[in-house]
Amino acid sequence: MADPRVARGGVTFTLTGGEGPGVETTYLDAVRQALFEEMERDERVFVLGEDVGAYGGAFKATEGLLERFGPARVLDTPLAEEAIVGAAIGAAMRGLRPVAEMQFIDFISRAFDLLTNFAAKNRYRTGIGVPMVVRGPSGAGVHGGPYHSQSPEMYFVKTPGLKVVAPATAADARSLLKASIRDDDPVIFLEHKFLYRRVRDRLIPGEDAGTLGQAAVRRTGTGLTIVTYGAMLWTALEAAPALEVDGISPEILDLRTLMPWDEDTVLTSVKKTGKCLILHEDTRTAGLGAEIAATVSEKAFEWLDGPILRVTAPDTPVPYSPPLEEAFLPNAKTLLAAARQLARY
Amino acid sequence: MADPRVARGGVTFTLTGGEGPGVETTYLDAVRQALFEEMERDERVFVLGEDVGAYGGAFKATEGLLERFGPARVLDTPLAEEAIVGAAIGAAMRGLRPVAEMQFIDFISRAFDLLTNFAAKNRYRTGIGVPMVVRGPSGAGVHGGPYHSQSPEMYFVKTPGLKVVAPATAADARSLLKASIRDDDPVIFLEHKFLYRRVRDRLIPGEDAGTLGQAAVRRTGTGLTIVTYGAMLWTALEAAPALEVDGISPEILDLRTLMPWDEDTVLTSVKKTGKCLILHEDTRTAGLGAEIAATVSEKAFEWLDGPILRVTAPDTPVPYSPPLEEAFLPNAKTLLAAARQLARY
Amino acid sequence: MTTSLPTERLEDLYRTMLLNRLLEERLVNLYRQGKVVGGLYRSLGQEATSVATAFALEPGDLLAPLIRNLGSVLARGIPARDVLTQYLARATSPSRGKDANLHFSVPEKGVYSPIAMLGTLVPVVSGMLLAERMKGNSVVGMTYLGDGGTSVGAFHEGINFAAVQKLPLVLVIEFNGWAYSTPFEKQSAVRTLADKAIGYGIRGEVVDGNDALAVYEVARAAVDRARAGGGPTLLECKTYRMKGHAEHDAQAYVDPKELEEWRRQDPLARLAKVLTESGVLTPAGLRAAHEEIERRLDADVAFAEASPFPDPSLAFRGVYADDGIAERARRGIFTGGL
Amino acid sequence: MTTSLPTERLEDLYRTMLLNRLLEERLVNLYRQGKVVGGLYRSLGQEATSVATAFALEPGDLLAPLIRNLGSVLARGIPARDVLTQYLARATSPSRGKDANLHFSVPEKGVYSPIAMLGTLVPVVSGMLLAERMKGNSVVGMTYLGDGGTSVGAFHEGINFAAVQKLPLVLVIEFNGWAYSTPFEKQSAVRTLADKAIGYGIRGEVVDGNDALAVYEVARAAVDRARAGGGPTLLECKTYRMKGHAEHDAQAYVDPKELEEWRRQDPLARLAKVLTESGVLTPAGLRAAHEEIERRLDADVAFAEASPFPDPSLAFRGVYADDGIAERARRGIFTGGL
Ligand SMILES: Cc1ncc(C[n+]2csc(CCOP(=O)(O)OP(=O)(O)O)c2C)c(N)n1
Ligand SMILES: Cc1ncc(C[n+]2csc(CCOP(=O)(O)OP(=O)(O)O)c2C)c(N)n1
Ligand SMILES: [Mg+2]
Ligand SMILES: [Mg+2]
Repeated sequence: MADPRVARGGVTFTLTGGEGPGVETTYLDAVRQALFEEMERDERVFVLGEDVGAYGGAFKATEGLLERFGPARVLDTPLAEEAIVGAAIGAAMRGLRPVAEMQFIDFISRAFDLLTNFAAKNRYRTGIGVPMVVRGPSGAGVHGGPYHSQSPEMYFVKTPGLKVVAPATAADARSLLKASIRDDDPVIFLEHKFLYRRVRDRLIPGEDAGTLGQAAVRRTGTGLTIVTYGAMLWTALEAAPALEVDGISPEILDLRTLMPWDEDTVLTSVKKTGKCLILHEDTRTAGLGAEIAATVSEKAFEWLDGPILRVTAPDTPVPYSPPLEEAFLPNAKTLLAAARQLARY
Repeated sequence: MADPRVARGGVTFTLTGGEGPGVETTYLDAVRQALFEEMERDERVFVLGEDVGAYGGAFKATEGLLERFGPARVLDTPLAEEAIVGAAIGAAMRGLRPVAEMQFIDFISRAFDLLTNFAAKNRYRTGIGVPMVVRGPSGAGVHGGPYHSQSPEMYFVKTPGLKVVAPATAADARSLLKASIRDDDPVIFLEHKFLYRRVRDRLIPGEDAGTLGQAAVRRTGTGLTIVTYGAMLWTALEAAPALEVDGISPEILDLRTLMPWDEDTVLTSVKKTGKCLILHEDTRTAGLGAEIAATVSEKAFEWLDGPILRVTAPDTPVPYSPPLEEAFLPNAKTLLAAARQLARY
Repeated sequence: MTTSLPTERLEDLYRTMLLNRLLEERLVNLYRQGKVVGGLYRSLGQEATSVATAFALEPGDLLAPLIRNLGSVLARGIPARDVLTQYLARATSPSRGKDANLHFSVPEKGVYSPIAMLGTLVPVVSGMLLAERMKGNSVVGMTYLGDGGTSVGAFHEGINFAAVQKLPLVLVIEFNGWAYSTPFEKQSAVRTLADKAIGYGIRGEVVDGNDALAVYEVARAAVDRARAGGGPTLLECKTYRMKGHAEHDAQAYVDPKELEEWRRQDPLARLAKVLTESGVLTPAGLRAAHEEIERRLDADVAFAEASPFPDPSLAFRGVYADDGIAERARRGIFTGGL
Repeated sequence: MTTSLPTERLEDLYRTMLLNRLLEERLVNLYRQGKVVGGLYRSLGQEATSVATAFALEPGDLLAPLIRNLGSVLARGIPARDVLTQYLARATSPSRGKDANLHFSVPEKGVYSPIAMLGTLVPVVSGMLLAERMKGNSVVGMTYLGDGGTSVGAFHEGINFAAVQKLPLVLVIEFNGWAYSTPFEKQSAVRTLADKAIGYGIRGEVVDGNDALAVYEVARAAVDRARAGGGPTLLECKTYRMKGHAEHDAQAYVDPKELEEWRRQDPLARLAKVLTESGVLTPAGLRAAHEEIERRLDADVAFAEASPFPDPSLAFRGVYADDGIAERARRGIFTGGL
């Protein structure tokens, strides 16, 4: 059975490599650091969820928080996502900054009504904001099967009033979780479980929050624009050298925030390269790629030298068995085939 | 306070007019007829939901069914959408053909988990299909406010395993509800409440089911393709004469089925007109317009003479007060402005 | 008459229930004139349940009503004109026309809007109380749920969470016999909804919901217990929905005899009787109260009818703290009705 | 020994519980060798609860397990190799590699897969029973829920629906003290989960979940009552989770003394004791059973390990009855890993 890491190309999952200042920190530790530092900074911040206390969370993202901040601010809840999210909404409406953990992001489906009908619409209807974060492990690649591998971003990107963040690097996991906690609106924060222990950055503890809504140009190029986010950033970076060899120099954009996504950076890049390819792990139909393609074809039509292509998962649930999951997940091969076709225009 | 009908142009909401064979039937009666005739035809078909029995449903779509088919096949349920949909799923898995009513489609949010995680994935995971229909009144235009006006289609179009149907005419309401009940997969059937009593067709009782997945060309033209569905079809038809005057002859496509949507008909039309405009009542970001625009820019790029434009509601909840709701809903004015801009290419 | 309420509070209780009823009559007139935008949800016959429970709260406590709890928000000091402007969808309403009827919040008064999805307030109000406890405040929260609403999963998850956390929550179950057209025997197999408290390890109470003084006493005990750290109470008020689910519903499914019996249990008449018999109020006092309220309502209705509808541009504002986000989705783009 | 089970069924009960345990030991070995794809969820110490409840069903009845109810599916005639191939994610498994562990359905045997979201089986199995009643079949349904799972709203909506409809449902509540790392006092404020039955107007029962014969008798009574039209039963089995939530969990949060006490309550040892004392089985017979099962498992494990992984193309099939739909989304398009 193939090691998913190999299956995903075994690239070096870091942008800051071995050198430079700061401490080498995994994506998972970056999440924990952000929670720790925000709870230190602001006593209104607290975490709640299943097994987040003594156990430190199913993935250990909240480990050590109970010891430092005590049971009132690190709340083990019953097995009830609607209670977790509902309590977070109410606490946020009364001035606190709750961070609710979904043990796996798949279970956010149980709180869909409260998120889309209560949290998302509250400011618009009543003027009362709901500054909360719902975070959890998202995405596939670890053979979790149909219920521990989902990418639910579009259910929330689709819902006015919510923000959606999906970091691809350890540095962003920390800085954008901080920014999400400080944001005045409800944020769905998608941590990619495949990256938890696979990606690292050298981070300086205590560094400040980032800014939501800004994409990062991970690689500058002139031949074609690849727009992606989450774990697929690493697939794009893995494919880049091969494209370079073909004389196609890709510009790789990491969206980081999915709602509101950084239209300006995407349009600027596409106007430069004239070609746009979107890569995401989410299934194809009505994925974020659709919104980006629609926006580009609406606002950058005159600059396009070729069709806008999407490289995505097929429209199926996430299968469990390794060969099936590998067939489900877009990879560098698929991306190269698409990029080469697009380059021919 | 403006009458929404006037606000929507007061067009003649019928395609078959006064003449011709058959009985003049409203969209609402067409729904009721489909239920009645399918229950007559197939004893496996039954309806369940809140107040569907003696009361005949909040909008009277199930009126008369109890008298004809009795309480076992016309089931009043507790106030619990997850119980309603869950029971429907289980009954479908054991060979029946349940039709579950959501009193307002907004409440389908309460059954989101069961629909997207149980019904949608069951065939893929276990080989057992879930032939059920979840139907209810969708859409705005009647001052229902944020919780009685929503267009939830994309939450289900986004979910592999579900089908989504949204008829715009009385004839389709009947023939496609029949087709949905006979379909072997779970179907979300969106009835537009603004059309319930406003649109009519001359229908011959007992006529057979239609076919899912096929768009209808409601108006042939050569100047530009307008892709729409649901109540917005009537807005498109309302705007057509004015466009004709401008010398822009629009081809108007009514998708009817949103998942799977009729890619072939859309691409054929766009390849003919060279211009594509999508009109929907749903909010803009990640609406179906995004998927259509993405597909067109992917597969018909060489045929496009201009950008793909979307005319949609803004990214907000549906406001309640008439002037706000009118500002929220796309109308013929907005459509004309967009079509005229596109025509300039 | 046994009550712990002092005389002036008793008068106030009666006036508030009367205001509930007279304001609703004004709304009915406006509805018949086609001036109410959307539906009108009556509370006729349920005034004691709404008003007397809310009366048990202290300043600074929280209350989240459902749309039938008109009396509860009046008891918390929400002016009649706010309700009128809401139903008329005017710019002067608390929601500025963005949402309907009792869907509005006034945090300064501790009043929070429900959403349509029944049951969802239970976990949300629990979260509010959790926050207040974390802030060190002794705040009690009260919210409502109908016999039908108790079937919703959000109620279950919320009340269980409140029970485990021993939160100071008073959940008033308004048993009025119907959920739209659905009779209780199709809603649940239990006799007494308060029995559900046993399954959550919390206190359950049942009271005659049309006896304002009795309702007040149990509600007061529940509020005091909650504040003292005794945890949540399921407080079931047995009452009856005297009108259809909404004004459009002729309630053909209701046995007229049953309505007639309950008419004799009218909570306002019952309270007037005990208060006059016990000398708290005189017949003249009742009339005076009635006239004064009607006079005020004349002004409130006039104000509401004279109020403008909101400016269309409001439709595009307030989705996010940063209005730029929703605006950006519109910039140069064809959305809405222009 | 008091039991209504005839001798050969008693032997069968013991063999099935033993198979549950020995099969699980094989799975542990495979897991340690890295051959199990994903997690392994143990049922050690809970075999009596799973097996003895499922034993109360008749042919044609329905059973929907959770992932810890290995013994329940074995009792319903699912072969060990189906479980092995599932955990090894092979093409020969009932789900053909599409889903994990006990997430598979075998309708011919009336066995239906859970989904991960706990509580959701309650309304779904209720719907199955509603369908069978409409078809005129006398079918009983049994499903399971942990102490943690009872906090989920779907349980509430489903059991209330079953109660109102008087459906023949036996809902086994497996009280094993923990929900992952969460102790029961953080899960609920009640002592006995069966008390929740009161709030739904149905029958509640509590039994020592490690006493196979006792579990069988209450389960049997609940199944008979259900079949006779007596409606649903909440059957709480008091047992204990002897291992971590899954094999990766060292259960550091569990008091070793508590584990030690429960080890003395091992359901398999207890059953072996009564059966030998009462002469139903001899020590030699126990050994023989053990050896025979191990021999069979050798073959089953070999079969599973020799089984191929599914063909990648299967990933794209079976979303809809018409495979064309999902295929169309791929035609000429770059999806998946090619
Ligand atoms: C979750 C949910 N489903 C459906 C509805 C539609 N609905 C509005 S009120 C109502 C009946 C409510 O009955 P009950 O809870 O007894 O309150 P009452 O109207 O009697 O005060 C229904 C079904 C809703 N508001 N919420
Ligand atoms: C709705 C939902 N939320 C979260 C989870 C993640 N999860 C899986 S098992 C588990 C603990 C279950 O505890 P319990 O119900 O007592 O069953 P046990 O594991 O003890 O058999 C959790 C939290 C889930 N499966 N479903
Ligand atoms: Mg009621
Ligand atoms: Mg447990």
